[in-house]
Amino acid sequence: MRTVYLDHQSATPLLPEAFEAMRPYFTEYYGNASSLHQHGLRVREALKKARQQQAALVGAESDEEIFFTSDGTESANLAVKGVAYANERKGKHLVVSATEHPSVMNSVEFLEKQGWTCTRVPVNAEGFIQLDALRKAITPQTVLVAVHHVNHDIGSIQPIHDVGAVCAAAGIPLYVDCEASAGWLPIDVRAMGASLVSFSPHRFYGPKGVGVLYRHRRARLVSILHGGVQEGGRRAGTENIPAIVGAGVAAEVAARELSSRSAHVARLQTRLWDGLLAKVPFIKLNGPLPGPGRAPNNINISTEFIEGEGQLLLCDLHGIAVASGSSCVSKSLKISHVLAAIGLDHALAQGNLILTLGKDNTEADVDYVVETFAKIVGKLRGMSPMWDEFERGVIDSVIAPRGVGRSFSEHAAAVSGKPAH
Amino acid sequence: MRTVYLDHQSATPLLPEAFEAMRPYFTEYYGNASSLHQHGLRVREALKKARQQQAALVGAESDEEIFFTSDGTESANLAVKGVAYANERKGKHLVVSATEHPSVMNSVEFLEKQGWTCTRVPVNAEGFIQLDALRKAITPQTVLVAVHHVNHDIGSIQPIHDVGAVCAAAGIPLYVDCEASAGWLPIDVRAMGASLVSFSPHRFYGPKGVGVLYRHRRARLVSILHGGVQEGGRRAGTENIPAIVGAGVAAEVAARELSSRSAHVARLQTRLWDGLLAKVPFIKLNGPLPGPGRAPNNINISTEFIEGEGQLLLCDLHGIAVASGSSCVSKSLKISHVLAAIGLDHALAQGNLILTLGKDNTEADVDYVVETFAKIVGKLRGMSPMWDEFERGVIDSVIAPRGVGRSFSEHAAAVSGKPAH
Amino acid sequence: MSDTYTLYNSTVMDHFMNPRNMGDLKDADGVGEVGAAACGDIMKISLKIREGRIEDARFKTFGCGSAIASSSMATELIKGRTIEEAMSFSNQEVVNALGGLPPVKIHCSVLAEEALKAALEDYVKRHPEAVAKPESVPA
Amino acid sequence: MSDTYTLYNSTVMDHFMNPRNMGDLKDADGVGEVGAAACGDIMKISLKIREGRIEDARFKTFGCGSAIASSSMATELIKGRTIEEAMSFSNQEVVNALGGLPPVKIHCSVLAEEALKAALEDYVKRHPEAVAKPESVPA
Ligand SMILES: Cc1ncc(COP(=O)(O)O)c(C=O)c1O
Ligand SMILES: Cc1ncc(COP(=O)(O)O)c(C=O)c1O
Repeated sequence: MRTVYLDHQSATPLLPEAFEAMRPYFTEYYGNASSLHQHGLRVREALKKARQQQAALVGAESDEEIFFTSDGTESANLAVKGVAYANERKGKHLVVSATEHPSVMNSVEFLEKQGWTCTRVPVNAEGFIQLDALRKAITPQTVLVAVHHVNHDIGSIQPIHDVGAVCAAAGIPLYVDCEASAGWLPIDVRAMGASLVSFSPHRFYGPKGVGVLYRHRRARLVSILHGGVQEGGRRAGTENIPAIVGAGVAAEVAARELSSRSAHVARLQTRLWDGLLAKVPFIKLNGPLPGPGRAPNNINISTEFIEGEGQLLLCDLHGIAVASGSSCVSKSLKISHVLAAIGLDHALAQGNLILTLGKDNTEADVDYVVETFAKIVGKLRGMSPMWDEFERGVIDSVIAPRGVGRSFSEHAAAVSGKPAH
Repeated sequence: MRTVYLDHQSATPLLPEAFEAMRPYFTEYYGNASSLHQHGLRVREALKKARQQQAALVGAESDEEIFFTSDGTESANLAVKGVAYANERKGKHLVVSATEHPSVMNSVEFLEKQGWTCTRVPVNAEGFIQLDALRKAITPQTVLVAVHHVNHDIGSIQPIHDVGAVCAAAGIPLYVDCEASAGWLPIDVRAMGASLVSFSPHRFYGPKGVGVLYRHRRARLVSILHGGVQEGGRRAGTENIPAIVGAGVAAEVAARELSSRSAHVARLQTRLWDGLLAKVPFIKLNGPLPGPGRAPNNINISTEFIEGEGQLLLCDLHGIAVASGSSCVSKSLKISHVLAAIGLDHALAQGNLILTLGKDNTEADVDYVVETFAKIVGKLRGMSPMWDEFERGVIDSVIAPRGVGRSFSEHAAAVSGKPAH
Repeated sequence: MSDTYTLYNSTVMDHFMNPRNMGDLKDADGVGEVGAAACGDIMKISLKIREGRIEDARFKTFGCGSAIASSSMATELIKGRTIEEAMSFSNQEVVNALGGLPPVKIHCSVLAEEALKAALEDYVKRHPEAVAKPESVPA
Repeated sequence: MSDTYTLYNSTVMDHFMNPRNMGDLKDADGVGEVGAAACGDIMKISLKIREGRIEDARFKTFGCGSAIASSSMATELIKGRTIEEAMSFSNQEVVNALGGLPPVKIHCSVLAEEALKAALEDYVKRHPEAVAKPESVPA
């Protein structure tokens, strides 16, 4: 059986050259970077080089603007809470886009419990932040604006330079979560006007166990994990040197191969969506069309009348690894808040699948996925009462309405006695 | 030149078998544990096994009581803040020993800024917590007592079962930082009466990038890094699977070899201290004598009339890696708060050196260290105005007073115009 | 499936991949369709009932793997039972027969129970005489 | 020291490992001993002064590597200078001559400057005539 990995937003394999670079730091150069002897001093040099490699990837002025954390989540927590706590006396209001990753959203919710307030700026149906609403959201109490570069679920590339201009005009620091773009789209922290930028090398073939936070040297930021004085006092804890070294190599390679990798996945992206659209009736692309508005590695689809987990499991049994934003897939039984924020019908959100391409995927992979997925949809629709009811004219399609029958949501509400949302 | 690594409290080399276990998880089994497909499910199994290995090391009832973080610092932050926030409505008072690691101390300080209060329970001259003072420190508002198992600087083994009994009688959850003991001393979380226990496998030949937190299933604990629902919702962020797998192997090996490793380093510890005492005049062991009150891998000495960083650097130039709690070594220019807490004279704190043994050290290593260190002391004393002034009777020794001359501290205050403390 | 990792145990996976009694029953005597407000799943069970006994059962499910497996297993379990027996059917039977479900998925088995009960109710509405219980023994 | 990693640059390391002018001066004309309240270091500089010029200098230091190197370098730098020149000696000279110190260690060079000034003051106290400046030009 062919195996096709289409879940690069969840994990990527480590680059062999990154692994080779890491190897000696496990058993040979195992020192603690805080130590003043050979073993410590040697890894300090490695740490400095790794900082330079990350700085180069995102156009930071100096390696001193790069801080290492344990992952993208911690970087996001540090950016949001670290700026909020640092500016507490100035004001306690935050502005975020409605489709930020949970690591931002839930950090904000935590701060709300501690007395901060937050405005969530809506996005349009394609997932783009509404700049007018952003402008209006900023108050004299605002101390941070957080808008991600690319949405992790639907691939929308935010108009981040415009967002940066709005923040610059208002004099508010901007934090840009670049987890879904770093390594795939060019990033220039200065052109973005960003005071803080976070990302995770494990999204571009680096190792797990390390996240990056860029901080402009004038942005105020305090530590959220307290202890020793590692990372300039902004992140206590023994540095994960091997991972940091590997992440540096991954960043260097990503910078070098960025345009070829992106062009490659962009070609596959178009082929994938075109193929699915041709082979699977009642299917919808969530987020912008492939092109300048969408990350080149992401396809997010909703297939009507069937649910996402079943699609995911059957894909897996056919060797295809994908993700889903359906409520059945999430432990909280809620659909992805991103799909809710773009106003996607609940029925379509239930039938959601996220396919993310990588540098090693091929056209043959894509063709296999299209063909296999069409069969899977057929099988699941054969089991679905909704498909049957659609065919019998009891309910209508959301994607291509025929004007016959009630909506899926009305139907679901009727049979469950409660609204489906 | 012989090289002798005597800084095992800062870092240990990774076990080759742990490295081998980790290897496939970098490039082959690279899935995200949250994914529902093959790649995710496979690493979930690895994660479960790794939890069982940690649970076995500390006698936890179930692997569901084990949470993975990024390091010991994060585990300590999670234990302190996670319990404080979870019990906020019950009370806002914490009790900690005065010699906790900065990751605990600084977490507490952060909470103090947010309205909590904290009582720091003093220790005696050997670093043991004063149980009467602990008992008195607990109030109806107390929601957490934090007492470490072994002190990281001076190796004192706290009377943790007595501490546990005090907490149990008061009905207050006890958090025990076992970073300096795990893998070296037997730990039984239940016998300790601990609700929370933290430690870091990188202290017993596991990889960097992973910390462990044990939480008794009835202890209330909320997340401090917010985002996804990893680690049962108590630690968001992509799991560092390779490190977690390696840490599991390290825990298994540590459990198996614990008594032989401990017996080995205990023998070297005695040899080291006996040797130093015989060869170096005016030297003091900080913390308890080698024996049941002291961790078997730690020697903490103060050598009078000379400063610690110079000792450390000269040791390094002779191939010997050690640490120091002297103020010149810390970035904050402060002596270790542990040395302050045991009431060590400032002059002796300045001359501090921490030597921590490991399983691969040998008797020949120890003998080389003793011999070399005696020479280093001679060289530095030759450069020291204090040694000269001691010889001329201007100042007296703290370690072996002759009743001639003023104290070092008086002298330092006189020449600096300000008190040395 | 030898070295395949699965989200559910092998029984659940088997019922998901090879569902039993999938489909509709022509001229069903009772049909129940229910939805789970929590997750949005929808399940439909159709029954053929002869002489107070469930002769045949079919399901259709819009939902996750464990929802499909739960409805498959539920239809297997209830075939041959009397209406009375079926009325006291509990989701726990489904869970046990499946060899367990992840905690977050237990509600799928509840949905199967509800779909079955809804189908029975539909049958009873159409055949009130079926529950007249002439032979019931006083408690 | 080829593939040795060092905390300080090679000049600092050299002055730490092979300190110049270490020791005391018999019959010194001026001795200064100062302490840094911040870190607890103590530095002592002894001077031999002939005809208004520093003929010889020695140091003893209780302190870290950079404190030892700073005092070594300071004694090197000031030998041969006139008292007046030495009076305007600044720690920055030490830092420059050492090729830089880590930010947190700059205070070591300040201590060297202070020890030198204290030694000069001691000399001046003993020899007030030395600073009568008969030839000084009006500003
Ligand atoms: C946009 C975005 N931000 C933050 C994160 C969290 O990063 P990590 O998984 O490295 O903790 C993710 C993870 O997928 C993400 O997609
Ligand atoms: C007692 C103690 N607690 C906590 C820590 C912090 O752990 P880590 O270095 O893994 O962040 C240390 C580190 O040395 C320690 O000794």
